[in-house]
Amino acid sequence: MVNVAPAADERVRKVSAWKRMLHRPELGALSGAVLVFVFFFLTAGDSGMFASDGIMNWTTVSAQLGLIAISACLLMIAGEFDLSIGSMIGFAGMMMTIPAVYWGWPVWLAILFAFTGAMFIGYLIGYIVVKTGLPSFIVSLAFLFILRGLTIALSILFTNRTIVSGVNNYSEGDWLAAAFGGTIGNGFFVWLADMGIISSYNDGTPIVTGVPMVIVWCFLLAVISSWVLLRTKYGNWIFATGGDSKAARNVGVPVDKVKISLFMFTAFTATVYAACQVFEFGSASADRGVLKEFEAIIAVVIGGALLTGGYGSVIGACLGALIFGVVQMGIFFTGIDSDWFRVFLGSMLLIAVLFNNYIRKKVTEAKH
Amino acid sequence: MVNVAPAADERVRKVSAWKRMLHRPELGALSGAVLVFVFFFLTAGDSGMFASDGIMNWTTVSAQLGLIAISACLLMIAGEFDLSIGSMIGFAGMMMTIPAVYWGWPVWLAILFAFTGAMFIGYLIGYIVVKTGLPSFIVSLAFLFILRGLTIALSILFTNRTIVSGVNNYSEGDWLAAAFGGTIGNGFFVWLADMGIISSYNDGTPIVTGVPMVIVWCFLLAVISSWVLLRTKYGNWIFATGGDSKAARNVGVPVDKVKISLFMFTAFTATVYAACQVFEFGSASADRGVLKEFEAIIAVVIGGALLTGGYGSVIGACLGALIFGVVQMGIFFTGIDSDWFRVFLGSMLLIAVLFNNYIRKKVTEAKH
Amino acid sequence: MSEFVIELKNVSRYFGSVIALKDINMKVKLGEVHCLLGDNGAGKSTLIKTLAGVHAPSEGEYYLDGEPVVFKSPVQALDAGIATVYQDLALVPLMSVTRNFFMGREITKGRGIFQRFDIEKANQIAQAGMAEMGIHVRDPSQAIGTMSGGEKQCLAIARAIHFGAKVLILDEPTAALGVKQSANVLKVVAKAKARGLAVILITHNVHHAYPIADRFTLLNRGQSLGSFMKSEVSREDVLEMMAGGQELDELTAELEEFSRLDATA
Amino acid sequence: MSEFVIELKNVSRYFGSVIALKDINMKVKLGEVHCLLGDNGAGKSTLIKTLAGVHAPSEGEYYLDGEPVVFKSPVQALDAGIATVYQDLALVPLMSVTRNFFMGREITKGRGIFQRFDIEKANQIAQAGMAEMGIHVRDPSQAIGTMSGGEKQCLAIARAIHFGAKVLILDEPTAALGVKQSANVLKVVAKAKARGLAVILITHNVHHAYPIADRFTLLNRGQSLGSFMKSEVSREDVLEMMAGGQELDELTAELEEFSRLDATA
Amino acid sequence: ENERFVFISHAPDSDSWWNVIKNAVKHASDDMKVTVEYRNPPTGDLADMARIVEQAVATNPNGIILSIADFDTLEGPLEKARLRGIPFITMNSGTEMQSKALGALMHIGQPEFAAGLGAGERAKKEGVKSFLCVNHYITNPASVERCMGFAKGLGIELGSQMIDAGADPTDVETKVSAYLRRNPNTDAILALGPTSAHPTLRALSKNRNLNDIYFGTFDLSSEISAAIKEGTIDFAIDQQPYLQGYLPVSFLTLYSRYGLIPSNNVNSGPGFITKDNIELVEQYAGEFR
Ligand SMILES: Nc1ncnc2c1ncn2[C@@H]1O[C@H](COP(=O)(O)OP(=O)(O)OP(=O)(O)O)[C@@H](O)[C@H]1O
Ligand SMILES: Nc1ncnc2c1ncn2[C@@H]1O[C@H](COP(=O)(O)OP(=O)(O)OP(=O)(O)O)[C@@H](O)[C@H]1O
Ligand SMILES: [Mg+2]
Ligand SMILES: [Mg+2]
Repeated sequence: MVNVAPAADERVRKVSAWKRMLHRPELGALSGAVLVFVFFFLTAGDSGMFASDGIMNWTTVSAQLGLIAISACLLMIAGEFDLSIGSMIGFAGMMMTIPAVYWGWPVWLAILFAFTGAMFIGYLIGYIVVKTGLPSFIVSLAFLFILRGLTIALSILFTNRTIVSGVNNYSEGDWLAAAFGGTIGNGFFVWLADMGIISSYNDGTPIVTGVPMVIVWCFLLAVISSWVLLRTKYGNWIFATGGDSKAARNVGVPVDKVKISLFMFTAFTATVYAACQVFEFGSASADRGVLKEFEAIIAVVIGGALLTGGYGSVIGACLGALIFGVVQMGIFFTGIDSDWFRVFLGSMLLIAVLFNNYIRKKVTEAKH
Repeated sequence: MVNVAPAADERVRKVSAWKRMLHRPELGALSGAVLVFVFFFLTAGDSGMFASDGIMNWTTVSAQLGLIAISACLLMIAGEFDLSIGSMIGFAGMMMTIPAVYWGWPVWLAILFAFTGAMFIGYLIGYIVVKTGLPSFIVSLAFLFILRGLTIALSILFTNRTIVSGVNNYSEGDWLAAAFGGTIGNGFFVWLADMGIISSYNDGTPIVTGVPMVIVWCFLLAVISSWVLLRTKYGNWIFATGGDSKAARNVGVPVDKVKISLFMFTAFTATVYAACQVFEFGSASADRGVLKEFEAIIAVVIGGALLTGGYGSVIGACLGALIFGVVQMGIFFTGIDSDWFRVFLGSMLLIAVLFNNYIRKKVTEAKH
Repeated sequence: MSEFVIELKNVSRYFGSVIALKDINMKVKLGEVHCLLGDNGAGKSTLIKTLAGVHAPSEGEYYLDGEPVVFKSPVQALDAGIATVYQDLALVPLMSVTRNFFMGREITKGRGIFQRFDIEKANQIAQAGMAEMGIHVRDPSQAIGTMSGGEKQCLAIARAIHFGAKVLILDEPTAALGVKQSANVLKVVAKAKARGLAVILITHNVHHAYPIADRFTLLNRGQSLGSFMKSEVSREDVLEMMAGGQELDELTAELEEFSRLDATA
Repeated sequence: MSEFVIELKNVSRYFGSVIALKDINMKVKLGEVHCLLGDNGAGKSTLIKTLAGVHAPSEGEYYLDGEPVVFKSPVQALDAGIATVYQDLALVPLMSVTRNFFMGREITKGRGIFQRFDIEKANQIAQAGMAEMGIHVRDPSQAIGTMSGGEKQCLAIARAIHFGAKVLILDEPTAALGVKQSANVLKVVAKAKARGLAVILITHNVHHAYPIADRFTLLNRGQSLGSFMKSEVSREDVLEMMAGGQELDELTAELEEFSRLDATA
Repeated sequence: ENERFVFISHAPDSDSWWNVIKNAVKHASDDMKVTVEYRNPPTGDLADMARIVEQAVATNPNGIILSIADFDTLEGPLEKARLRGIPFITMNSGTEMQSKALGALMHIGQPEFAAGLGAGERAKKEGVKSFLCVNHYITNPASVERCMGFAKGLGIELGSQMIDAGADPTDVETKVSAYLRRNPNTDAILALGPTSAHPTLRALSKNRNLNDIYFGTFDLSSEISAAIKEGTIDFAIDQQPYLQGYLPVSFLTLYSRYGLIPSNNVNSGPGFITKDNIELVEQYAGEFR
């Protein structure tokens, strides 16, 4: 065996580690996030946006979006879309609420039922995509309609209404429901309030009582997914599948299995999203999750992933969700007339991606 | 110069002209359309769906969608998306209504103003996409928000309401407004009714009085666009741009100009859509066109175009619009419980594309 | 076990109206280098894609170790020990050198849910494999898309050699390679043959084909014109076969004309 | 007008941390075939992409007809009469043979708004151009993506030749070609030279390079080792240059070893 | 002086009907010299609305005004407002009981189911036996309640008499005429607002059965009032949105300045507008009504 090339090579210029770091996809999104934060610090710094409950507010929104952005990101890296995420949120919510409230199932069983059902549908979508070779855009779009329709039709069929409330009467004390609807770190926040670091209500309870589970879920899934993507065999398959599925198949990557499993993963995260919402608000409704699939895709794309597949980062997608969430909630903190909400949202998005892109180009020089 | 290869080549099998025809992208969509029609013939044949007014009913819906599907198709073949179509419809409607109703402009001038404004915005979107190299998905999405926001905010600013009606009081007798809001062939339909070919009301006026201009526009644009795409230099550039923009640029195709002009064309068709609706209904409203961009993309994809660009057909996109329109309206003729509308719509879409795909595979044999 | 590891009987392959292969018969032996010759578009790549499980034969049978097989996908062929370097290389441009090298065959460390892709070791193996071909990779995390044509080809070859078990198929492996790299590839082919592998080689360069091959099969416009042992044919015969078995004299005459043109210039 | 149609002065090109070219000087004359030699990854493709306007030089100057130029895009180079066959061919797989041939340079008939792409004539020209390279196209509306490697390459070459005006750049034009097709390409290059065009040719095959070239420039690891007239160097010198100017003896020795191995087999 | 209130609705921001409320809020805030920030979930997702309530609480305003789109969803966020001591008034949809349970100062609005029920009872008197409910916003629970109330008032099952019309006028028009083609014996139509009422009017006039069908709608617009005058629309259910915008702002101002608050809830609707009382309303439709 010949020796490995020497470390020093006259064909390599010195480039600072800092610049090298900025090549990573997620660090482009980071610059966008910094820009957004600076903006809101200046315009809404005194409005309570950066007080403890304000922070919890936009963090929750971002985490919720981040949850589905993570799976949408993996799927997009593998070269596919899932437009049924939003409808799946509504459907999964009904799948766990109706059995619990109307059929008298224990709540944990209803939750498991919803997860099983949702992942089966995810499997079905993936299977159709893989077997027929149809673009996932169109297949999952059909399911966007089907699932939203089923949510409306079945909830009317079983309950005669499109909103099912009162779940909290059943979920009290249920161990699995607490994993979605509860909060953690309550003691810590009490301590923070006692120390005067965060403010508290008149009765002494801290203004923020704990971290909602949705943030925990988002954080956990982000770490795990990022690790899987970058460090495991399966992650390599995801990149290969999206980069060139023909080439990947030719060298033995189980492209079909990768795709199907990722469709199941998006269904999984949609169900987590639904469960967190159901057990936080105590109700499921037919309009839950409308258009969330697009918000997820927006977050992923802001996060630097390519729509054509093969390139992207989970951390980037989470940063994209953060940008989107902060902009969305931040507007309300600035007190801008809500007629201008969308104009503002669109402009901020555009500025964030343009800035992100500008920074990236600056540090990497034009590749061509 | 060497002689051209002889016509007969032992390396070519005989394949029937019929099979060869079925290779064209639009003929896949055709089979889907046939399936849909057969289905509705069987389930709703006696419901008036195929009487003259029934036909006009779903044709209008399809033509309206076809209008924007045509431009979305060309743009998608060139490898880009425009998600701002729907918002542009709302915005263009306001751009022609507010000057005409509140500022006292002649209606034709207001219409020209709207076309100019919309196409300028299209130019802007294209320019940003081309200059920054950002995915058009994200840029046009920002404009989806911005334009919808502007529509709401500006209409409230100028008129204090989000729905502006009474346009018909001003547009009466305007030559340009008639090109969008009127109908043609009225004499012909009277004749048809006199001949007893179509039914008429008790007072003798035919049940369908004319072909709405939106159908005429759709037809005209379909013919012209198809001709441009298949028969001109510019059409070749569109295919090249979407097929491999790097290769196209390397051999001298003005990729940027092609893309920008197509963004302007989508803005143009969105404005035609808006004008037809404004002068038919006599009002503009801030929520016109919501989600139409996705319906357009659906139609294009059903029509056999590739989401990744470089392949597709205008006729296919129109057939896609037809399938979508017929399915959408057909359910109301079949009398299925409307709670199930979306389930039905999604399932029919899925079945149509699956069938279409199956037929295509059958006739072309697996390519690999 | 049969004498021949691979045997094709009357294999044809159609693409719609195109007849790419017609009634091909072919036998491949372990420890032999089998060279496929033929003009552009003769069907060589289609033939080896059929062997590699990318295309299924439209007609005819495919025997592996004397058993009839039908590969549903390239994985099955890979699992059966057939490694292929495709003419289009089957590389993913956006992925790094190392990730491409181990794509589909990742080495791991750790166990259970902590099992992970062993990047450091993979980097070493990939770099060493490339160095053996004569390419010194600057940085194993460089994206393949930014590498030169020859560098890409060397990566594809190094990968197939690393994972090749029984049969190694090389479709124009030296097309984009420099003199040094080509020599290295031929050296590696010789080594593989010595290790007892069957090698199927496609090349348009007689100087690469003749020294190393044991058996030649000639394709012309989708049909086989027969197989020949090296002992039966001379270098000039092979050259003639490569040119499609015709017009050769005319061509050499013309080539000489260049030299003359050249001399007078 | 200067004696040299193209002149590079101290041109460098960096990609992030990668130095692909460093201080290249080069002169190209009309009516001459200029051959670029060098190992894989030496920077040949990068150099010709710089000439063709795909990359702008990071440093240094580029003179065309004695005037300094900066091409912002390949169109400008094309318009200046520089036609290029890229190593990756710049073909669109989903488009037909004819559409690829005329991409960006469509011939039209009719006038005004009825001006349209003249498909019949274009088909004829494309088919004839391919036939000249030795490829007989079955059907000019076949998608390029389904054609063989050599067929694709011939199309790219035929296209450049058809539209080349002053300078013709060919990046490894014969890499995937059969013997016959290669000879045809060389013939066409000779014709272009006779017509007074400047031709820049990259190849790893000394048998293709030596008979036709007038001047050689040798690149090594991104740097130029100088230019030589044909009269100054022998075929063996060129072969040595191609192998990167080193290790050649060792390699020939090894190649001979194969033949021996071969004889004993 | 210059108190800051937050006004939160559940409507997606393309809903034109809420414009009247927005106008009322603007007028009230000018009159009272307070600032009112109007907010709504852009897509109409009620869970998003709950987030906005939380966010509003975080900015510590002097008071909050909101619609009870869904009791359960809003319970948690409003708990925080109560703990902070931020007073709030509920308006528009939701019931008085829910308002009380949430701890609101008072409720100003129209219970949706009851409004539908009243309309249904009215229609029953006219001998209506079957109807079509044109729902342009089917994913919103309140809209379904209106249709259900109507059916209940008629004493029949809703069944397949509600259509998912979508918001595009062409779609609404064609869907209505398709439905009527299929079910020619439909007695009545209930439109849920101007978005569905305008195209439905066109569909009817094209099909020449404007006067045969008993036509009721929610809410007012200039077209609707003109149609009432002509007699093509038989009634419109007016919940006087202007009141729902103006009153809570003025009440909250009075409450935060002087501690004054009415001791009863205000039912701003349902009021039925027919040919008889149209004159009054006509002039201000769309801006004040
Ligand atoms: N998927 C396909 N559809 C239609 N025709 C095809 C397809 N694949 C290959 N062909 C045709 O089959 C013939 C054989 O192609 P193949 O790639 O096997 O040639 P080859 O011998 O490898 O040529 P080269 O030496 O140029 O690589 C070619 O003429 C090609 O156009
Ligand atoms: N966009 C890029 N980014 C980073 N490195 C690049 C890029 N393009 C080329 N390189 C590097 O520059 C070097 C020169 O590449 P080039 O393609 O010019 O080589 P070449 O001489 O044409 O080789 P071959 O004979 O194999 O085609 C290679 O090592 C390659 O990895
Ligand atoms: Mg080949
Ligand atoms: Mg090269």
